[in-house]
Amino acid sequence: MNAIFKRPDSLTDAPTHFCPGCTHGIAHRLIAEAMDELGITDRTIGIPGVGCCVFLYRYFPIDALEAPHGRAPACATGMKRAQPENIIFAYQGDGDMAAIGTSEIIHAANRGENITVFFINNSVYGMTGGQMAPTTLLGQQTTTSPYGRDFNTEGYPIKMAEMLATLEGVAYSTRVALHSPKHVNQAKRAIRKAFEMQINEMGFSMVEMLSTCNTNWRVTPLEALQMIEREMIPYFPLGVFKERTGKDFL
Amino acid sequence: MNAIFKRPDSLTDAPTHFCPGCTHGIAHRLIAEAMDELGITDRTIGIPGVGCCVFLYRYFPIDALEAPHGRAPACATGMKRAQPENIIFAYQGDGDMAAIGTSEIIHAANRGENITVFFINNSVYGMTGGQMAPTTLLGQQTTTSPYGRDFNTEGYPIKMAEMLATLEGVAYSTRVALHSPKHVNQAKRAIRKAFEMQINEMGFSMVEMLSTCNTNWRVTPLEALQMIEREMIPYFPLGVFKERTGKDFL
Amino acid sequence: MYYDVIMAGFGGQGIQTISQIVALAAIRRGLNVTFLPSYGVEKRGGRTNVTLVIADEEIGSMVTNHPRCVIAMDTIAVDKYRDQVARKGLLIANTSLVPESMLDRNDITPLALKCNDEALALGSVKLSNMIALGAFLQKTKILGFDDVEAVMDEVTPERLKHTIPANLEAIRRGMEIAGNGTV
Amino acid sequence: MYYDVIMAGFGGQGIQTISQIVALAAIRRGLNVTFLPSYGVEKRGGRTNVTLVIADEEIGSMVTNHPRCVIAMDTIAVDKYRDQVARKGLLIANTSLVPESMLDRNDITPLALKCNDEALALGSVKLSNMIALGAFLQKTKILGFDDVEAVMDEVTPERLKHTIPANLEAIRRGMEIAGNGTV
Amino acid sequence: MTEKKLTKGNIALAEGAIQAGCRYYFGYPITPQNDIPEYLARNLPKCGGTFIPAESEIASINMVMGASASGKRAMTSSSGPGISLMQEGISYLAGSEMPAVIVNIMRCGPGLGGIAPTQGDYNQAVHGGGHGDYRNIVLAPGSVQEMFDLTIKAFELADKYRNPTMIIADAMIGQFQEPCRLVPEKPVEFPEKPWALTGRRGREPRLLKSLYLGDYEQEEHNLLLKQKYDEIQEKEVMVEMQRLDDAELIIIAFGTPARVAKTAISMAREEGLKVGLIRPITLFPFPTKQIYEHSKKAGKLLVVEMNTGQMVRDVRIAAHRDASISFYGRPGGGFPFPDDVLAEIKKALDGGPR
Amino acid sequence: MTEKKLTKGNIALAEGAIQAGCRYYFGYPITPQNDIPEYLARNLPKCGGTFIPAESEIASINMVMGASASGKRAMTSSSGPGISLMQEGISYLAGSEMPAVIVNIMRCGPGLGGIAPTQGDYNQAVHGGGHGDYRNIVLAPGSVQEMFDLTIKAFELADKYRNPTMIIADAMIGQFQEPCRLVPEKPVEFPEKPWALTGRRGREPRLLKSLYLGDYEQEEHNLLLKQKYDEIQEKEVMVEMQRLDDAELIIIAFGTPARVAKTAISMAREEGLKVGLIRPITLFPFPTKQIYEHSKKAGKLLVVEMNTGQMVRDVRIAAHRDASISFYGRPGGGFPFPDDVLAEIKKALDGGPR
Amino acid sequence: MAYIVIDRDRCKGCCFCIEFCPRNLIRISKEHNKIGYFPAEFIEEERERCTGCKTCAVMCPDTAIEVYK
Amino acid sequence: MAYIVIDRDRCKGCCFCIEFCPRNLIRISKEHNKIGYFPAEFIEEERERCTGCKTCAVMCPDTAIEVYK
Ligand SMILES: Cc1ncc(C[n+]2csc(CCOP(=O)(O)OP(=O)(O)O)c2C)c(N)n1
Ligand SMILES: Cc1ncc(C[n+]2csc(CCOP(=O)(O)OP(=O)(O)O)c2C)c(N)n1
Ligand code: SF4
Ligand code: SF4
Ligand code: SF4
Ligand code: SF4
Ligand code: SF4
Ligand code: SF4
Ligand SMILES: [Mg+2]
Ligand SMILES: [Mg+2]
Repeated sequence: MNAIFKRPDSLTDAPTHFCPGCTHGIAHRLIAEAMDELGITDRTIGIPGVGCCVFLYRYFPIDALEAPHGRAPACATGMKRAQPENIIFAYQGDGDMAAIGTSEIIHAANRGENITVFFINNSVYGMTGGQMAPTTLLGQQTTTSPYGRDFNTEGYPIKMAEMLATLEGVAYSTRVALHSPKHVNQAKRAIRKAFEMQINEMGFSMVEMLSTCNTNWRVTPLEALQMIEREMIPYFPLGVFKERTGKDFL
Repeated sequence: MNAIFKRPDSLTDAPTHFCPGCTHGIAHRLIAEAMDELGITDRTIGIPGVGCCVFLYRYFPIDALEAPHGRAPACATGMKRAQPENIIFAYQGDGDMAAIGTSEIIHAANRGENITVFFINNSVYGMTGGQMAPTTLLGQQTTTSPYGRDFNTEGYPIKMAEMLATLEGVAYSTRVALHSPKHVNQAKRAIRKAFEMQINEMGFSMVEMLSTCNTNWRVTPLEALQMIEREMIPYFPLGVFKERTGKDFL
Repeated sequence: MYYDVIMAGFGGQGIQTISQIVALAAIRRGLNVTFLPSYGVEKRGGRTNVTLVIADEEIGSMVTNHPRCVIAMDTIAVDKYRDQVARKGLLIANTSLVPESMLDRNDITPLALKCNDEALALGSVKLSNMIALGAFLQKTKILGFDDVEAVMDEVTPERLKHTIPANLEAIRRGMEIAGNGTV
Repeated sequence: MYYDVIMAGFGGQGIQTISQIVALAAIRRGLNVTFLPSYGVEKRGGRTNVTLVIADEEIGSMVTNHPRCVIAMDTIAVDKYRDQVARKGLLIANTSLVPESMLDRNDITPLALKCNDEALALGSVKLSNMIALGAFLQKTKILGFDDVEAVMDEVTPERLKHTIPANLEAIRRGMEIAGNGTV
Repeated sequence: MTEKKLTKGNIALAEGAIQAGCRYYFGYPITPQNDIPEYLARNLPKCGGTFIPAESEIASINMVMGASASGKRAMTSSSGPGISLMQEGISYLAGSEMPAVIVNIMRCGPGLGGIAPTQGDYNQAVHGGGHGDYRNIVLAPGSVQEMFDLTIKAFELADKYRNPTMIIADAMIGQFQEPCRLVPEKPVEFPEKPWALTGRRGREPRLLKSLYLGDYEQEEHNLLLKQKYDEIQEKEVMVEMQRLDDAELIIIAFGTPARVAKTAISMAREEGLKVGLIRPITLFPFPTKQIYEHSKKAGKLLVVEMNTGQMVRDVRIAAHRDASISFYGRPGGGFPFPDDVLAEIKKALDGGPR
Repeated sequence: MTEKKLTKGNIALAEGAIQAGCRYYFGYPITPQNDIPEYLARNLPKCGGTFIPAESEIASINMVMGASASGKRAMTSSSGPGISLMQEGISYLAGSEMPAVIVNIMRCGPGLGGIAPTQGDYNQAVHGGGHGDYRNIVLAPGSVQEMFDLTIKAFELADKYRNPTMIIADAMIGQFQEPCRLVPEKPVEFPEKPWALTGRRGREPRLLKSLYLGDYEQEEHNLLLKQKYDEIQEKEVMVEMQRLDDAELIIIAFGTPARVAKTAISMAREEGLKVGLIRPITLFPFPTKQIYEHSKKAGKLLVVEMNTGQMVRDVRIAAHRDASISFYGRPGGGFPFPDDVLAEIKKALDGGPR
Repeated sequence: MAYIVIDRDRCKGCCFCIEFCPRNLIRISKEHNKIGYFPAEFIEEERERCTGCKTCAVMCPDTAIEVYK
Repeated sequence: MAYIVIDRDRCKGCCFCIEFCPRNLIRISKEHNKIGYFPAEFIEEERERCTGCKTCAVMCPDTAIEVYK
């Protein structure tokens, strides 16, 4: 019998440091599979943000640059300009992209940098122990919103995929989720498409993935999956918010 | 005979440092008139960004805080939280708001801070000698886009009023222009409305004003006015992008 | 009077609890205490170490590499701290999990204590930390049973209050074993 | 050989032009030069000051508060720099704009030069800077007319090349007046 | 006597802020100081205060600026990378003479570094950091009690001198627990703030700024600031000194290394070695005079830091010129144990470099 | 001999970058250094380079990081406030051992300050700045020619040591003009970069990072960095020394004050006063040995800076302990004229404080 | 009917008032003012034609114009 | 027909595979693995019921499952 599903070549043997059931792990595998399928592993450079994704280089057998928190899009800009022949991706959490790195992501997107950004939205700062993020849901309790996020003082969760889609330089902006087999397969296609946008020099591509942080949500891994469906998707609708089909910006 | 138009009380006697024909001056007068009409001068605190507006405190007889470049919305946040009974406004250029201060403006807006921001979009960094801003028009030559802004490498001009309007916390986001009597009168109404939003505790209000920088555009003051009509408005459409009519966000 | 002890094991073994008990009891006795949870880079990985220093004078260092006592609740802990125990010091090892052969230093007092087994005998493996605590009290004499009993209520969260009697009994059992010299 | 001069006036008086001419001519002669435009905080306000130091050795300071010469093209310039001129130094003042009464130091050589009037006489008030330059050459002798003539082409932008002959004439006129001692 | 509670350093600091009357906290998380914002997120609302989980450290320091300009006590806290991002803001606070308390629970650097304790940011806090000629007041707590007490002191000093005040503590001081009295030793001082921006009602408008463009205006401003710093140096030095009377060697250390040194000194004394301690509590102002006087007598100094050598430069400058100075440094999360320090003591007493 | 052109300091620096092979510039405008980006915006595209008008200084330094990680020569430039914002990024560059050239054309601070020339950022560049135990290589040009030559040197040193290298010059050095040879003195060196991230094709993956979490990993890393800095200190000092043979007083200054000092020294010598000059060209590595040796002989030092006293601390540490040190500082855009310095020379020779 | 007063020394001669006055009642002065600009001046001769429409004042960036009616 | 192989020591026992296997062919093991978790294990007894649908593998966050057919 043959293996019809095995670990992709673009994933190393290293066991992940993620908490049990953390869907960061699924995102990693999907990216690895996409690199395999597109045959780009040899020429891909990854730039993790700071967050639970920071050890990205342990898991992908590719060149990697550890960017300062939030600055991966700026690092990717410098890198892609310096080596346009290679594929550059950034991998950011919601603290990294939607909080401290707001400016860098918006301007990289607005310039239409030909890079790909994977964005793990788990509605908290996972790595530092589950503090409130700009993406935290209304009413959600975190260590820094102990009484639940209140829009009167903290505003509404920010929708990155939608906001970025308003920018001319963006070729592809989509939101997917990682909580069910169907959604994971969708996510896979989105990741592939995002890489293809870069390969075809269409401009900036971004895939937002709704992801779990069961540890900081203080629920079981399975409950966390359900919370994506039940609490996140109603506020963060899935879909493609922008997709360039030709170099129509020219 | 009676004066039917005179210098508003909320403008000091100081002659401005602006270049001849710079419409920053018109914006200043409109703000002063609005403060007069609303009777808020005594309880208004102004926070200039860094740019040609930095001497704001010379012209308005009000308390003022000189914020670091781009950070006026964060300073205003801290200030308004500390003294909600007072009226706090920031006054920013396009370098200040749309470049270095991108993150601060977006998050102040997203939190729905009950502050007012006046935004002078003159498509260049005026104070430092006319370098390219994120709002610089395509093809526009500046000292750092000597061959004209090219969307392939620098992206499209960023539309702040539209982008901010997408955020839930925003009560009022509008774009006006300062190049003709009709437009100046419209601008005046927008400025008043923005202050009223704050007075009525509706949340974040922002007025983007298309303004001239004839010095760095290297044209005469009158030509500069025409360029607003001919070149800026087609790309930066005027209008109200968001206006909350009740506290409907509650 | 000066005493330092490192208590180490994996998460869930109740290391934090017994070190809190000792710290509080010492404070009640008017002693100075420093309580240092896992320092350095050991953040993830589910291990717990606490360094406690107890003294009647001002306490300088809250770190120590030659503690007078180590309570090691599993093999990794013994491995890491056995060689650090000060000469003539005390090594209490949970030999329900640790092979006795590991306690092979002859310039210290090793106390092989089958904490899990003893705890199980008292009804729950969760009492193993209390067994160790009892032995610690007995061997070091820096605190008495009463001192510990007096703070049990304070350190025990509401939902666990009912476990106090069992805990006290386990402490007594630990003292007993250690007292008997049943090594 | 060491010489320092401050040239000052308001924007449009051609201060930058004549200081560039002097600087370049000096360089062509193999001399060292430093050229310091308005320094410090005077950014806006339309004033121009240039400090030029010319020497045959290495130049240390590019700032000077006792220049051997000041060329002051208007009242503000005289006001600011008159007292700084080194003793026995030279003050060339554009007395078309500056009241002669202001040149009231007797430990320096004041040269009252009606630059605007002389320039106008030659056809354009724009030549006033060249009149001053001529006087400077004549009085200081650190550069000759030929030195200056040789660099005129280089410093003159294309669209103004046609003004070179008039400029040279104005320089000659300035030299003449200064040579005559018509103070 | 008020009861002492076993308290974590970071918590003592956060509670100290509340008791100092700080009602505005703005911050962005970073290990190993998250206890501080987490505690304040829970407790500030209870006393009518405001906690904003800011989008970044840059926003945090500027929100602090806004609240501080309003005449309110405001604070932020962070660690290494976050503190670096605040340097522009801190320089502005200094330039416009606004009070603010900034806490750095130090972790390893450079770069992302690690989360282990260090003292690698001494220079940043005490000398470098932001641009321009300015100084932070810098306090270095050495115990949980001081995390509480010095936080109150930090607010008082910041207000008194209208100057940013930093509290720097290695992560160990932030993370360990000790019995702590959680009430102020004496009533908290609240200086008047006749400069605060509160709306001009019935008075002249006020202005807080740092831009000076007039001829020599900026120089004057810098010299006035310098005067203020000199006054702070004159009046505000805090230092702990132990066993100096007969000391032939003085250890100079702050934070955790000072505590370790105390133990090492006891060990040394037991062996008959005459060793004392100078522990700077204020890093700026630095206990220059104290070090000078005592180094003259003792002759030998041993500086112990959790870095590759930063405060040692200040000691060199402060010390009597004949004093010989040794240095023992453990950077990057390595820390000295008492017997390491004892060994260094012996080395230093046996000679040691100038 | 190649012809010298009257060139502005900032332009010489920008042209130096191009000739050093720098093809990537990322920056955000700030006075008084705008000539640099403006020149490069015009000229980089002509040689196939990339100029991005970045949205901020933070973006700039991180774009530099991305280009530098790619093995390319990259640069940014700014002044005071902008440089403060880069401190996190600079610390990361140091921590992950990436080369980069960062230019600070210094204006007044603190805060917004003014646009006049100062040397108020000495400490930030040389000691403080970002978090963690690291050093920048710091070059201080004293002439337009050095603005050109040292820019090339900066790229070479940055690559050689995989370390961020700063060029700091007061605004006067950036703004004034002098004849300058705009071709390199010798062929530009391009070290191999076997660490560059270029896609793993046919080799093991590479990694650039600054996070070390393993036990003692970070300490080892810090000690290795320290070793590197020691090596730089050993090998790379650049210093100009004048008239030291018989000097009884040595002026120590860099940048504009050093030039002013030269004139003052000539004046002093004319009056028979025996004064010499040590001008550090590298601020880190600092010419410690040179200062030590010569101060031993001369006995008196006068440090002149355009700030309230920053480098003077390094001089104090470097100097022989018997040397007496005076300081003359003009902060905030005030600068010393030659006769001011002459007056200080006389004061110092007449005694002057330790 | 109406008239305007221009603060000569505040005016920077940008010509906006001149451009926008519907009745062409403003011109540039021949003398420069204290701050070195050639300011706008109301054409007193045609004073009676001024409608007091305020257009000039509305456009003045230096708020140098007062309108009386 | 098909079967899966679970890398015991990579598995962290999150139960996703168990939850999503349409045929309930996976369960939690009674012994913990090297890294201290109780890993998932394929119910070998019912091996022939596995369709090779890969659902388990698709959901595994630790890529601990290989599917053979
Ligand atoms: C400048 C700076 N500020 C703060 C931190 C601390 N920090 C590390 S990761 C992180 C947030 C992580 O959250 P997110 O980006 O959402 O990633 P996640 O762990 O949730 O996947 C923070 C605040 C840092 N490393 N640097
Ligand atoms: C951190 C920092 N970076 C750069 C500058 C320099 N700077 C001052 S104003 C300005 C831009 C001004 O442009 P804008 O905000 O559009 O205002 P304008 O002058 O055009 O009205 C810049 C870049 C600064 N002061 N601080
Ligand atoms: S903390 Fe949250 S995001 Fe991070 S690995 Fe654990 S579950 Fe995943
Ligand atoms: S530079 Fe431009 S924006 Fe600034 S005052 Fe002049 S015209 Fe106005
Ligand atoms: S008020 Fe109207 S009519 Fe009168 S001068 Fe002004 S613009 Fe002209
Ligand atoms: S609009 Fe105002 S500034 Fe412009 S010319 Fe008229 S009066 Fe003068
Ligand atoms: S392949 Fe399908 S049927 Fe087989 S074990 Fe996995 S989920 Fe179950
Ligand atoms: S999904 Fe993977 S990690 Fe989770 S229980 Fe199954 S095999 Fe283990
Ligand atoms: Mg997250
Ligand atoms: Mg602008």
